Parts: sequence; structure tokens; C-alpha cells
Amino acid sequence: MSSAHVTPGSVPGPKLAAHFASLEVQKHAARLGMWLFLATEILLFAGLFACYAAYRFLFPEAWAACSRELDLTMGTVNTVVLITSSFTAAMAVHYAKEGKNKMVGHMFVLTLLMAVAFLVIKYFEYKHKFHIGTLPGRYYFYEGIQLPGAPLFFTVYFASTALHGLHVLIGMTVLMFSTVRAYRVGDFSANNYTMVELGSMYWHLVDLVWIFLFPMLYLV
Amino acid sequence: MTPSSSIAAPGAVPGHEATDDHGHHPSYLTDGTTVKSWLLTVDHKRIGIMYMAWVLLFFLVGGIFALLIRIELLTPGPTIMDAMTYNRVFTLHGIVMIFLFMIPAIPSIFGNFLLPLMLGAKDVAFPRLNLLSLYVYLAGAGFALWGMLNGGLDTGWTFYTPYSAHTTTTVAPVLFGAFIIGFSSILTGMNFIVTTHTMRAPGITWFKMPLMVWALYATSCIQVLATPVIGLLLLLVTAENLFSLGMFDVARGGDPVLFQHLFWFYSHPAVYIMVLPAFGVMSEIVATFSRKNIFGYRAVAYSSVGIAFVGFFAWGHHMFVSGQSTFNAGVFGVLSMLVGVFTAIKVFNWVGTVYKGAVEFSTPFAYFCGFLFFTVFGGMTGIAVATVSLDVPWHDTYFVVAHFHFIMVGATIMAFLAALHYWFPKMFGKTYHEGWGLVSAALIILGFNATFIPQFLLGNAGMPRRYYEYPERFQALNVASTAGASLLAFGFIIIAVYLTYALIYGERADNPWNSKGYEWLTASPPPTHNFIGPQPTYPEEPHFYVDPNTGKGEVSDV
Amino acid sequence: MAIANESQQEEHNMQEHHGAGRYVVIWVVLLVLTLVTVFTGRMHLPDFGLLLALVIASVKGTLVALYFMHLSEHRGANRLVFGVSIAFVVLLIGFTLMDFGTRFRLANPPGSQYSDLQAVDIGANKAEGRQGGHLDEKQKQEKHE
Amino acid sequence: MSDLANQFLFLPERASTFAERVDFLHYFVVGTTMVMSTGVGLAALFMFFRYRRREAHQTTEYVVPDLKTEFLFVSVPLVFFLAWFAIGFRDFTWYTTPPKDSMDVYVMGKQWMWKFSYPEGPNGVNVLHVPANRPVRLLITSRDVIHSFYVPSFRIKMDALPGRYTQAWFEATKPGTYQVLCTEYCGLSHSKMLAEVVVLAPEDYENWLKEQQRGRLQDRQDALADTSLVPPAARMSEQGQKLVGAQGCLGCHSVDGSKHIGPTFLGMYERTEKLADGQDIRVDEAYITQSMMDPGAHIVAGYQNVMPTYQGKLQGPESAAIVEYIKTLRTPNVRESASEGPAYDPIQ
Repeated sequence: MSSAHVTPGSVPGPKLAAHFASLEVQKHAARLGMWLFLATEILLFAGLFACYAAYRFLFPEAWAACSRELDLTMGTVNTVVLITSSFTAAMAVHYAKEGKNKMVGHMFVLTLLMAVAFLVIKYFEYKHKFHIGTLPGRYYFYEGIQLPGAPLFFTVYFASTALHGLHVLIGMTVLMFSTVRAYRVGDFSANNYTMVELGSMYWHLVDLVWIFLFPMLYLV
Repeated sequence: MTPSSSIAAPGAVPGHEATDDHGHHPSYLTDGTTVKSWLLTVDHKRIGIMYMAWVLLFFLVGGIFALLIRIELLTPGPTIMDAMTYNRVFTLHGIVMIFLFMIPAIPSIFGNFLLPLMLGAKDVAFPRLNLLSLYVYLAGAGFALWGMLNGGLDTGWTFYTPYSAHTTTTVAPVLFGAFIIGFSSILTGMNFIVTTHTMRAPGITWFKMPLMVWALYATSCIQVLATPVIGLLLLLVTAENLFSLGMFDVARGGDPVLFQHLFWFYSHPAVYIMVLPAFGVMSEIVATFSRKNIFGYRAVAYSSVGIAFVGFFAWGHHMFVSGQSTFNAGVFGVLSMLVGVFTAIKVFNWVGTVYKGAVEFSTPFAYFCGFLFFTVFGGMTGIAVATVSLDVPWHDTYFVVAHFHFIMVGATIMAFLAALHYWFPKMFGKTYHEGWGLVSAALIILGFNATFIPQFLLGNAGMPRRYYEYPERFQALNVASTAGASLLAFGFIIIAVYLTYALIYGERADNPWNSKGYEWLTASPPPTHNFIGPQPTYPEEPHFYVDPNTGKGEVSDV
Repeated sequence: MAIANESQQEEHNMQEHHGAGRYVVIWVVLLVLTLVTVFTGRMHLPDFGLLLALVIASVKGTLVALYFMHLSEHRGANRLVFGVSIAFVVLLIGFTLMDFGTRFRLANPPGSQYSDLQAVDIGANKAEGRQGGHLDEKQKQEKHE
Repeated sequence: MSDLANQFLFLPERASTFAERVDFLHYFVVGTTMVMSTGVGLAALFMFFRYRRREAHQTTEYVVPDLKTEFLFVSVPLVFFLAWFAIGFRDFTWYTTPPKDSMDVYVMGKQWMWKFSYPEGPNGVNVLHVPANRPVRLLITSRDVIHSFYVPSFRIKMDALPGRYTQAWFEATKPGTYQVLCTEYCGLSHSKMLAEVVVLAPEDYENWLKEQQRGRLQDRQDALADTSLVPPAARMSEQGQKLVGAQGCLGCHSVDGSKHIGPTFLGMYERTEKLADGQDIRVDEAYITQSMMDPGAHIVAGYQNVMPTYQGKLQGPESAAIVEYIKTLRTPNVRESASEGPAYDPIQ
């Protein structure tokens, strides 16, 4: 987009790339693109959900027993943390529309802090599992549950939480760019908030996936 | 309603003179000649051309693997390699041809080049993502090639567990490479969908889009929705192979059939990723060369979307004898029949298009004839193998191999070559030698038949696929197949020679077919921003060859 | 070049700007639903426990998608994309489960609810991992029925 | 008539009840396909010629199909496809539902051979004996990766999944020998994983069964019509299995892993043994052969030097056959009795 130019006018606006007919089109394209990308993310997790569903269907007893082995308190706290971080991300979009760049930055910093909290809690959960041996497949050495399918539960658990954790990290990176821009440049406004909006959409997706993973793993 | 003036006089294209005669607006080929101007370009046309270079290179690699396979199968015993090498060669043939050639071939080359032109846009919606998709593709290809050079893998391109989880060959880098290529496929798909939604020039409503665009749109939907599932699956198998993650591990209660479900959830729609763009290309070509509006335009457009949708729910017909339930076999069997119906609609409408047309039998049309043949027989044998009980003896035999080569190699390569010849003047502003074009088309169509018809019979006789050695009674047909393959290789060599010659010394051409497709209303090769000056008015309908004086007045119903 | 109709429509929809109160309400509802699902989850309802949890999760997910992700204001393609992807997830899972539920029982993983084979072991460590199964005497007689 | 069609389509001999059903549908599908595509092709060719171009910028009439035509385009193929499906699915259901009076045979695939065993009767490697005109249900499993059991002449095929059973059944219609192929890629020697089904007339089958139960050696040559079909290694190992019984090896050597007077054959091949003199030796062909001919040369620690020499008692090919047989017992945890169920050994 070498020949991009700034739209005339005193209000700092977004850049219009030369190949788009108008700003509306450009924003529409960006948003549709993001939704398509989120659709691919949903289908990425769909594969894991299918594995989960199949094995839950086959081994309900092992699933119930293993699920009770997880730390429900930590899981609940993590859910609350992630939902709240999603709320602050939504607020960031709200402030961006009003042009309050400082508040956008603050909201994203809160979101990022909660993301870190989420990962720290996850770390302690993992650590405990490595300690007692509720590990995937052949690495499983926990004596407490000797039901067929138990090692599979932890394969699914680790695969899905690890993939989700990876998405938390990616989401954090995305939000960090918006945060820096909000503080440094501060040009988000009612007609220029696509970057904030898309970043926060990604973060909501991370939240959305966890909203499903939480009952699937902790509340069978 | 009368068609616009630009339709009436194809020669008087706005901006055309300015480009060629005065040189104010260099074509995309000459606008910047440095290496950097190519490698860092965001111009969809240059990206398409770069894709073409790489994709053709991988086609050559895959083709060499194919010839090695055919030579090995000349005799019942070992011929030129040992069993391990053979197992790797057929695996790499599959992986290279599917992930590196067939999936990007038509969408990434011709889709990239033509989609914005056909929609009257300056570029695709996300030009930088478009460039990124090329480099992601190359990165994935690099990983895969590195894995191949380190010994390759012997799982077959289907990577079935538990074999792929335990084989000692180099599985991980190749799988990871395929995973990365998936991203490239997703990026292209996203880009095309958004472009189709937001970048259409004024007047282009959904039902005025050329059928190529419909086909690309349907293809992109599949790419976006199916590719993530195989991405996840490839990661799981890589993890299984490297760290024994255990998702499909039989010893832990895992189910290898679940792997197959997830695998075919992608890989069956992936077949349509390969063949739908071919349908799009052929819709363009049959209209241009018979100078006729498409018979049943809406039926062809809807059937593209229909195939894309129903194609997702037919995956179980790859698993009739895998231990899947009888009930599921029935459900998937019925749904597979629907895909067949959609394809049949297309075939009938293509043939119908010729009715009362004005056929010019040039090279792209010759490929259309071959395509029609391969699609009908490839499609019908597809229906036959999806007819549940018939699949029992045919499954995993050479019958299936011949069937999908008829569709994927026959139909898709016919379309690829047809597109290459049809849009060659558009891309490079030059023409090739028509005589050689027809000769090589005849050679290739003959070669395909000679290669794969014996394979249908081999399948009937019961020869399983992926066999290094085979009982002696299968030899005669195998020799016939190998002979056909060499004919085919010869045909490709001729094409490579005369097209390279045409690229350098070819005669100057602008629109040698007098096509009225919207992409032909700008100069050949097009300028960097596709259209110069006032954009040509979009025709009343796509594929419109009606006499402007009478208009649509005499609408004949059939 | 004019604007494609779709884009205009969407821009129009996105003009709406709501107060922050709406987000707070959604947030509170989400937290309440989380507590409800934890509460019902701890009751270990026998059959429909997971189903109930998933229904609550779907409600939460819908709220996030509609209001945090502004899907309630988006029209056309965006909704279609989201809807189709969810539908495909459901169909993928549905067809797969249908297979496990209706399969020849001995073809399911041994030790599972839908198999007549007993698991030899659970495959817990490197040394085990030879999960097979065997038929009970009773089942041997019944297997033809 | 149908023989001619079979020859034309290169179909193998038809030797089961299922094959008759499949072939009937095959002819129907091929027939309608040929008729319809010939029709479409001729129509296309005619129009290519009839409507050839007469001038470069020729314009054409605007032709669109009416609803009736489009309906025809949809309904005609749909009716045919659904008819094929209905017949095909009926036959498939028939194929996946074994009759109640069928006899069970357990089939186990492993890299790269097939083992057959009967619930109460004998075992066989790469040769399956069944009576003609009686339904036989196969309970198929695998011990390592996925294999697929395919008998072209019966038109039957079913994947062998590790650790569980799939089922297939057939009723052979005429005595003879039919080839079994593996159709799911299973590794290096996938294409050598051949076996055969020997269909015997009912009374011959009874005799064969009795002979097996009496434990007498049976002359394999009588039953085999075409000896070239079975791979040499598999044939040898089967001969070896018989020799081991006939020569009395089993008096001292077990094949199920239990310790007896001599070391067990199970998993012996390629195992590293500690010798009485403290050295290590890797058990290979040479060592096994040497131990048969000169048993005292290298005694495995913990065993007495009590084995007589077989020098002169065994011919060269016979000792080789025994070696082949011992090789097939390579994988640990071999289960000899079939009814125990599927077992699974991950490849290391």
C-alpha cells in the first residue's frame, strides 16, 4: 500500500489504502477479514472439541473422575479473570470510539495484567499435575484414577489448554501493539478505531474458547 | 435494455491506447524491473506470477516422483529402487502434488491474477497479506523440502495413525511444513472472500459476477473452514510422533478411526478446493470459445456453492471399510450422491452452452473437451465408489487411484493448462503457436487416458494401491499405464518448450479470442492498477455475446 | 468508485454508540452465569450435568459474541461467517459421535462405554501400553445377537 | 454373458455370495454410466460441429434453460444415483450383518503377515481354511498398525484395527484357493503381506479339521492349487511350525514365553542373551542354526547342556524353516489363543 494517503480534514483519521473505494469499504473489509480469521480459529478448536466429545462419549466415568481431579477453584478464578479481561477489552473499544486514548491504554493494560494472571494460575495448575502425575498418555503415573481413558482425558486437557494458552500469548502480543499506539500516538477516534476493535475481537475469541473449555474440562 | 458500448466494440477499450502506444502507463510487468520490485510487490498480478513460478517448479518435482513410481511398477519385482525408497517416493509424490501444487495451483495463480480484474478492482482487499501468503507458502514448502532431503517419510499423504505416529522416517518437518502451508491457503481464501464482498465495481451484483469468481468464492469458503481442522490434526500427529502425546494412541484407549474422521473432514472438501476452480475456469472458457452466454448461469453458480457446502458432509465415504458404523456409511453415502448431482448440473449446463453457439476449436477449447471427458468419467466413477457396497472391493485399490487422478489430474490439470493458454496473452501480452498447442493437448489427453484407464482395470482386478511389488498377473496393465505416463511427460515437455519460446519471441497479442470477459476490457498485460482512465462499464451480464442491435430480444427457451 | 452496498449498510449499523453501562451489565451477567455453572457443576448431576453446563456456556458465549464482539450490530456476511462456523463445528462433532454410537460394538476402544471388550490396562506408563481387550464368557455367547 | 463382462472389466473370479451382489450392481452402474455419458458426449460432439464459428466477432442468440430443463438436469441423475445408493446400501447392510449361524474365525494382521485362528480349533499363518457354502464371520484385528483384509474373488474387504475387532463375513461358493491382499498401507513390506483362503468342500473341510485336531501333519500340497501365491517366508515359517512339533523341539522349548528345559522361542530372535561363559550374544540366524547343529557351542546362562544335536536329522531347508518360524515369534507378548481378543503392541 505504498500510495496510501491521509484523508483530508483536521480530524486525524485512518489511512485509506489506494485500492479501496472508500473508508467505509476499508473498515468493512477489515472487519469481515477478522470474522473470517476468527472462524478459522473456531474450527481449529473444533478439532479438539471433536476429540473431546468422542472420548467423553466413550469414557464418561473416566471423564467425570478426572475432571474432579482438576482444581475447580483455580479454574473458576481463571474464568472470572478472563471474563473480566474481556470486559476491559470491550471497554477499550468503547473509549476508542469516544477518542479517549489514555483510557484505551489503561483498559488494555488491565487486560494484559489479567492475561498474565491467567497464565500464572495456569502455570500452578500445570505444576501440580506434573507433580502428581496426571499427565497425557504414556506419561500418566497417577495412582488415584485407574479407569480406562484416564490418560486420554489429560491428553485432551493438556492439548486444549496449551493451544488456548498459545492463543492467550498471541492475543497479548496483538493488544500490546494497540496499547503502545494508544499511549504514544493517541489517534484513536470515532472514525479510527479498527485496530482496537479487531484486537479486542481476537481477545474476546480467546475468552469465548475458554468459556467452553471451562465447563468441558472442570465441570463434567 | 441495451448492452453498453464497450461491449459493442471490443477494440475501443478505454485506456488501452494510452498504455501501449504512448507508454505513459507501463504494464505491471515493466513497472519496476528490480528484483526487489518483484519480491516485495503487493501487486496481485505479480504475486500471481511468482506463485506460478514456484507452483510449476513443484509440479515438476511431483511429476518426477510420479515417473519414478511408474518406472518402478514396470516389473512385478524390484525394478529401480528398494521398497523403502518406493514408499517414500509415493508419499512425497502425494504431498508435493496436493499441498504444493494442486491446492495453490488455480486459486493462487489465476485467482490472484484475475479476481480483482474480473471484479473491476485495483487489487485484492489485503495486498500485503497476499504477499505474506506467498512467503508463508514458501516457508512451508521449505520445511517440507528439508524433511524430504533428510530422508522423507513413508506414511502416504494420508498420515494415518498409528503408522505415522511410530514410523522412524522424517515425519515431523514435513507435517509441520504442510501445517504452515495451511496458513497460506487460509490467507488466500480470506483475501478472496473479503475481496468478493467489498471490492466489486459499481454495477457488479452477486449475479453479475463471472462464474470463475463464484467458483473462487466457493473454493475460498472451503479453504477458510476446512484448513484449520487439518492444521490441528497435523499438529496432533506431529506431537504424537515426537512426544507420544497420545491423542490417537490405541494403547491408551484412543481411536485411529477418529483420526480418519478429522482427516477427511478436511481432505474431502480439499478435493473441491482442487476441482472447483477448475470448474470456474471451464465456465469461462466454454462461454468465450462458443461465444455464448452460459446456459443456466444461476444453476452453475449455485451448484458451486452447493458443492462447497455439501462437500463438507460427505467425508465418511472414504471410510466405508474402516470400522465406521453401517449407519454412518448410509448417511455419508446419500450425501455423496448430492455432490454428484451438483456436478452433473454443471456438466449439462456446459454442454448446453454450446447449443446455438459459435464454437472455435482452439487449444483452450481442446482442453475443455478433455476436461469434459475426465469430469464425466471421474465424476461417475466417484459416484460409483461412493455407492456403498461397490466401495468394498474398490476401496484402496487402483480403481480409487484412477478415479481421483481422473478428477484431480485429469479435470484440474486440463483446467490448469486451459487457463494457462487462455490467459497467457492476458498475462504476458503474447501468443503461442496454435498448432503446437493442439498437438500437445491431444498428446496429453491421450496420455492421461493411456495412464489411468489401465489403472481402473487394475483396480477391478484387485491390485491394492501403494504396492511396491505385485503379483505377476497385474503386469500387462501396469506396463500400459507406464507407457501412457511417458506420453504424458512428453506432452508436458512440448508445452514447456513452446510456451517458453512464446514468452520471449511470441507474437504481440491483446485479446486474440475476442473475449468479452471483463478482464479482457483492459490492456494485455494490464497496467499496475488494472484499469486506466474511466473504468469500462460492466456488461449487462457476464459471458454476454448477444448481438447489441437485437439485444436479449430473442430469448430462446429450451 | 462507489461503495458496495454492504459496506454502507454496515457503516450505518456501526454508527450506534452505546453507553458503558451496557458492557457492565453483560459483564455482571457473565460472572453470575459462571457462578451458577460452578454451583450446578458441583452438584454432579448424573446425566444432564454436562449438557446443562454447555447450555450455560452457550448463553455466555452468545452474550460475548453479540455484545462484546458487536455481532448484534453487524449484519450480513459477518453473522453468516460466525453462524456457519458454529454450525460446522456442531456437524463435525455430531457426525463423529453418531459413528461411535452406532458402530459394531467390538470396534470401539476396549473399556469404553460402547465396547464389549474389557481393557487390559489403562496404558498408564511406558511399560504398559498394550491395551487390548477380551470378551467375557457371557458376551461371547451374546455376540451374535 | 457375465463371464464375458467380467473379462472385459478384468474382474477376478466370482467366488462368494457377496461377489454376485456386487457384480450385479457393478454392471448396472457401468452400463448406465456408459449409456448416459455416450449420450452426452455425442450431443456435445454434434454441437461442436453443428455450431462451429463462422466469423470472428459472431454474436449468438441468448439462450437460457427454462425451469423444466433445469429440473430434468437435477432429477434424472438424482434418481439414478439414489437408485444405485439404495441397492448399494442394502447390500452393504447385508455385508455388515453376519447371519446368526455363521462360523467365527479370528483374523489378526501384523507386520507383515496374517494369522487365522478358530475359537476351538487350529491356528494358521497366512492360510485360512474354510468350508464352501457356509457363512464365515471374520473377526479382524491387528497387532500393530492398520491393515486391511481383502479377498478380490470374494469382493470383501475390511480394515484390521489394532486393539479392537471389526467384522466381515462371506459365504464362499466354490472350492479353490483365493488370494488375500493387504490394502491399507502398513509399512515396508506392505506389498508382501499376502495370504490365501483355501475353500474346501464341506466334507473335505471336516476331514481337514479332524486331522488338525488329531495334531497330525497334513500334506499341504494337496490343498494348495497354486503354490506361487504364498510368499516363501510365510510358507517356510508354517513349515517350521510343523517341524518344531514333529521334531519334538516343543518338548523343551516353549513358544508362549514360559521357561522350560530350554529357552523359550518367544521373542528369541534378535534378543541379546547372556551366555554361560559371561559373554553376550545376539540371537540371529547363524546362532540358531549353530545351536541346532552343535548345541553345546554356546549355552545360554541358566540352562544345562542337554540338547541333542540335530546334525543329520534336519535338512538345510528344514532348519531354515525353523529359523523362519522362530523369527515370526519375534514380538513379545504373542498370544497364541485367538479368543483372548485383540492385543496391541506399539512399534518401538
